[in-house]
Amino acid sequence: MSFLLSILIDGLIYASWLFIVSAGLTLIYGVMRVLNMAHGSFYAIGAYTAASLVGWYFNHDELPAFGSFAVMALGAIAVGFVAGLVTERGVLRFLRGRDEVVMVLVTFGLLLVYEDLIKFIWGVQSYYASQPYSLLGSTDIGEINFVNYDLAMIGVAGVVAAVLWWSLNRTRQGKLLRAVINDRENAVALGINVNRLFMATFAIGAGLGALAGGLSAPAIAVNPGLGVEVIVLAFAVVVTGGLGSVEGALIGAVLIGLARAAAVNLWPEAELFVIYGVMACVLAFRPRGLFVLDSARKI
Amino acid sequence: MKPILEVSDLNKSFGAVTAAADINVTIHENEMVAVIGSNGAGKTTFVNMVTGYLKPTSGRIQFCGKDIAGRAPREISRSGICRSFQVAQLFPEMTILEHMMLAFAALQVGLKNYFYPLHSQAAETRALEVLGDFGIAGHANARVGALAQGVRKLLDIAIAMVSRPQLLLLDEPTSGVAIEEKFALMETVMGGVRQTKAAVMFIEHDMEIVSQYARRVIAFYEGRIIANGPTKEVLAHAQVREFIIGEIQEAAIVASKHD
Amino acid sequence: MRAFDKTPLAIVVATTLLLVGFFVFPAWLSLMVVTIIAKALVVVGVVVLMRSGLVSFGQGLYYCIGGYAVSLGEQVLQITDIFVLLALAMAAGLVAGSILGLLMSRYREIFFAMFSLALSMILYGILSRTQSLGSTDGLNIVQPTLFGIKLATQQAKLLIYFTTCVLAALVTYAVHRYIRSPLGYASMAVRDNEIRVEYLGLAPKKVFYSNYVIASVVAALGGAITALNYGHVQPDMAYWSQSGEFIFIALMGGTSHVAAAFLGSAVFETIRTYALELAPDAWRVILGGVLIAIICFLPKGLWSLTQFGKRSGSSDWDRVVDEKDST
Amino acid sequence: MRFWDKISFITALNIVALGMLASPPAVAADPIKLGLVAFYSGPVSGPVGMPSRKGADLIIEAINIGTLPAPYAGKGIGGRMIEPIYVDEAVEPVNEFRNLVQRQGADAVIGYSSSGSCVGVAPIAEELKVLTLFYYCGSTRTFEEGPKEYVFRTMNSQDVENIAAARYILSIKPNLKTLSGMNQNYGWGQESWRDFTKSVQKLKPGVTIATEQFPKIFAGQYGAEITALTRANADVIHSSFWGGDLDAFILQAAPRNLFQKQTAVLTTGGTAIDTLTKQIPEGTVIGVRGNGGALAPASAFHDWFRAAYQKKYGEQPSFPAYYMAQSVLALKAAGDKAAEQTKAVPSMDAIRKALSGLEFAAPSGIVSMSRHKGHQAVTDIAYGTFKLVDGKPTLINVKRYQPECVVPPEGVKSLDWIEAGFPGAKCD
Repeated sequence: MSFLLSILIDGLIYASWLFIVSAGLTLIYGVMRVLNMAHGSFYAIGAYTAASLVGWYFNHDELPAFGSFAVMALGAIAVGFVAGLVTERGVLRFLRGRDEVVMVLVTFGLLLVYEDLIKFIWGVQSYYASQPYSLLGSTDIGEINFVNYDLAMIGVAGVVAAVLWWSLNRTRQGKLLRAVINDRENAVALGINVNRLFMATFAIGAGLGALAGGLSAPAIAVNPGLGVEVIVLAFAVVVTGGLGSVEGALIGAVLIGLARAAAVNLWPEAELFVIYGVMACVLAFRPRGLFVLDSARKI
Repeated sequence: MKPILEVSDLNKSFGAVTAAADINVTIHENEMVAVIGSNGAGKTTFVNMVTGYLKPTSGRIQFCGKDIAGRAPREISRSGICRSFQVAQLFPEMTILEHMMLAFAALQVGLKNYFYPLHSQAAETRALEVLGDFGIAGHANARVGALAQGVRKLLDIAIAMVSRPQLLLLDEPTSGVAIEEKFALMETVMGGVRQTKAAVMFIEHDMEIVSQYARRVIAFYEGRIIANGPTKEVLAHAQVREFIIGEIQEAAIVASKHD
Repeated sequence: MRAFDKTPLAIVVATTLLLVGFFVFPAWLSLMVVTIIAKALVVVGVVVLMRSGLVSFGQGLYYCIGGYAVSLGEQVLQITDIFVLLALAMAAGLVAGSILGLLMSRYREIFFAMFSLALSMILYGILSRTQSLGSTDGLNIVQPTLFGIKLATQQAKLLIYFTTCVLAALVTYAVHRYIRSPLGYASMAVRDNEIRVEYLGLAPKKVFYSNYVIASVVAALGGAITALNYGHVQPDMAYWSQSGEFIFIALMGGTSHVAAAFLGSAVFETIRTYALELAPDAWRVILGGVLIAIICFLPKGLWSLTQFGKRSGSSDWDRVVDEKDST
Repeated sequence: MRFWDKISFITALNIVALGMLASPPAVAADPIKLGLVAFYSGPVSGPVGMPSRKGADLIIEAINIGTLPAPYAGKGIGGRMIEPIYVDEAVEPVNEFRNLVQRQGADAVIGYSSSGSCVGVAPIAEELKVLTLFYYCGSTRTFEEGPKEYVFRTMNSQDVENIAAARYILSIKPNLKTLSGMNQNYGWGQESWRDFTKSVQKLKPGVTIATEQFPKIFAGQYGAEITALTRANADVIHSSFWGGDLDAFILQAAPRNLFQKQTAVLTTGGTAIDTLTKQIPEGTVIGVRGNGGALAPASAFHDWFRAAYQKKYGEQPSFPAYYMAQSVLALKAAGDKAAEQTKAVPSMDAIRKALSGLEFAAPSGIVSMSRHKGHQAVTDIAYGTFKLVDGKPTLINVKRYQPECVVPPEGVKSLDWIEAGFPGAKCD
């Protein structure tokens, strides 16, 4: 019993992280039809920002330790937001309407460029932001000890999901966004200012990616190449869930998170390919993922 | 006249929405039939079912004595029912000639030949011949991306004629074409089609074209057939006048104001 | 009135020049030529798929299969003959492609891309986990023989070089013919309008399937040549970034002609190796920048540069030919 | 061709040098173009690539201006200056090795952190007949697959580290019963775990394996693995994690008290003890892949190295810097020896021959190229136990395993040697 419970908790912790990483990715795809590989870069930028800020924060003893969470998260979001804005205005704006796969390649190019820019700014040495990780202590669940920071990640993912759901369903801007996600031609015909919407979506998506990086920074050594490792995982999640669907990303993250946790505990050899195995299985039965956006083509 | 297409008790629903109900239609050899009805009345759904794009929920479709309901469009095309589309369905990066040659090649060798070139003198001659029938041979080497709507429509129909079908279904052949060009276009189409003696069923909104070209009219309303008979009778039918012609004219007036 | 197809002549001339080149080139250049051609062969497959609207983010799967087929052919089956090894690799690609093609031909667009990525990552995972296949360190490959004759190093290099050039010429010509066959046109047609193809009486799935299998076989051949050329195979050949590189090259070159793959591969390899040499700390910026610039300013790839001169100031007749060339 | 030119050139110099008799070899000698290949980008660059590059730069500079401490003397390598060429290992190392040698004209190459690179590069180095020194990669395959003429490795191979780790853990925990493993799922991780477990089980039959975790390299998130390790509750957890992955593992394990309950053996833990001092619990076994870094024995050379490194870069050298320095020094030692023997500016071939079987001094002690026909280095292997002394990270209970104890005899494959029960091993 406690065995299954710990798999469930591990799975959910991993899923929370996956969801926060992929929420922005799927949002951007839904609205702009850009499968953004540079999302990995935003993740890395978020992690570096958070690590730098936490380092700075804990050098000032007079500041309350708990404030580091806010500094870390908000700083990451803000920097990610700006990076997203610059990327959209500086490059993607000029390539609107190009083939989806071409856009994957463009953002792959951006990923390469960002990789070196990050190296240029932060160098290649490791950054640590470990203080916030142990700040919340740990809890025994069953016979296993879990870090409260990790458990809190489940809550954060829930909040991100709720905020996204609320803004998409209950706000005017969100409804416009949904209109674009569901029927692009019509939305354009209705006179929605696509330009502004795209800009905002991309910046928010990038901010979410950076938030994910920022939140994971305390538990890792922030190193070059962080973004590249993360992006394919996020792809697997959003493709499994159904591209462009936030609900899909949530379900996909949970599915993959649980599958990985189960594999680690029951069949460690499979860890290396279980994620892609889940994705392949889902696609084999539902060729467009779990939550499908498009309807059949009209003739 | 021998019946070639017999549709009986055909139904189609999308979830809770019924798109076609109890459709019974027979088309005979060499016939000219028009299908009328306002937008969303089920005309295109009907054509889509006959040509295999949609699978009927229930009912039978027999063509030349064979049941074809639910078959793949390519099988139905090969068995002798071809169609054109409301919006011409073409390949923007290919030339008109290549469209025709591909259609011929599809008919003859299918996908078997990997290394035999598409372009050949013989294929070209044949293609130009059909294009000539539809009056668009002059554009043979133009890519369709650059062509006017009328030419695209004609090409769309010409492709359908390559296999010399027994039954040709035209989905709004004159839509998207300027009013003053509609008759000329229809003339060309019918001129081309007549060469083959195929039966033609066409969906049309312009009643003048309907009365000029159709010998029989089938009227759709909310997924059902409300009238089916000789052109004059159907066009004079009270319900048809109220539900279909009236609506279409209103829509036309609204549309012209918008323009 | 039909235009004379210049491609076969161009292939013969280019191949002859390359063959002669071996005796003139410095050793590193000859090896680079083989590298370029091996990758270009995989890219030819990517281009064939792209022409039908499918972009494979997992072509590394077959590249890797081809490479490991050579290595295992040597170690397990004790085959050393170069032609048997290459045939073995192509057969492996054919078998794998024919089986997976049944599944993959159901997928389109980004889903095809992601599914192919998943498959190649699964192979990567399996190989990385298998210590008997060298795990991530991979396997080494000894020099191939020719009809049972052992060769000196230099002779073996010559053999690999010549075989590569000649095979590439044959593949290029075959794919060039294929692209102009009805099936080749049907491939372009399914990309633009699958429904219409269906109504022409063709099965789009079969079109996708045959493209997929062709792409698998040439990718396996490319992998086999790479294996012989480097003398080493690693699971990295199936890693997603390797597949990404192939698409990168395909987009760089363009998809309008088979030869574009070779142009793209040559430019890519040159930029990368010199960027690495001249700016070891900034080669990613250079590569990424070049990619974005090409996509922005040359949407049809580098190949469109070769078309400029012809188009301007040529006669109508030429123009028709040109258009045909680039369809 | 170039090669013969060089020989005749050197012969000419030789005559000149003989004319000058006892004076050191001519200063105007041909420089050595030295390829230095390591990860300068990507996840490996921070923990391994950069310290390596710094270590190389420091030593090369000292060689070229002649400021190396005793036993080294003189400028250059037997009079030949070093011209470094840096190449990033992150891109197709096998292919770029050829370019480095054939196009950029490197006379010798030092480098390669990844075993995959080494396995692939070795046959090409042999083919191109270029002196190639592997400075960091660990796989035993390179030399076990066949003798090499041009390829050397200047640090210990992975097997030796893990045999020593097994001996160390049994010496401090003689009642060990169960083992868990946490290793990256690639060659290095798999082989480390295999050699370690087999060694422990040979030395103490009956030890069982509780769980073996193999997360993907650079995965970064190890929550589920830590849960599985916690549940398995073995006496000892072995991990060959390195760099960022090791840091992440320690960071995530620390609040869950994993290493308090089970003793961890971190075979490359030496890089983490200064940065993650608070997270590593006392009692954790730390290795440094040999005897560099934190476990380097005290010596004048060592003091010089640390001071010079600190002065140049403002930080202490981590062990990859030691092993890179070791590799460059191997070249220096061999070159000086060749120059001394022939009284001439040494050719690359002479350097290569001098290197085989050579014993030379490095900041971490004496290195002897005594294994695999003089091509594989052998040094002491040190392990220690982590302890905070006055708040400073310290390694106590340090044991240095002599080569006779942990290195397989010549001609015996390490796995065979382990499985045979270490015949001929001489331990104190």
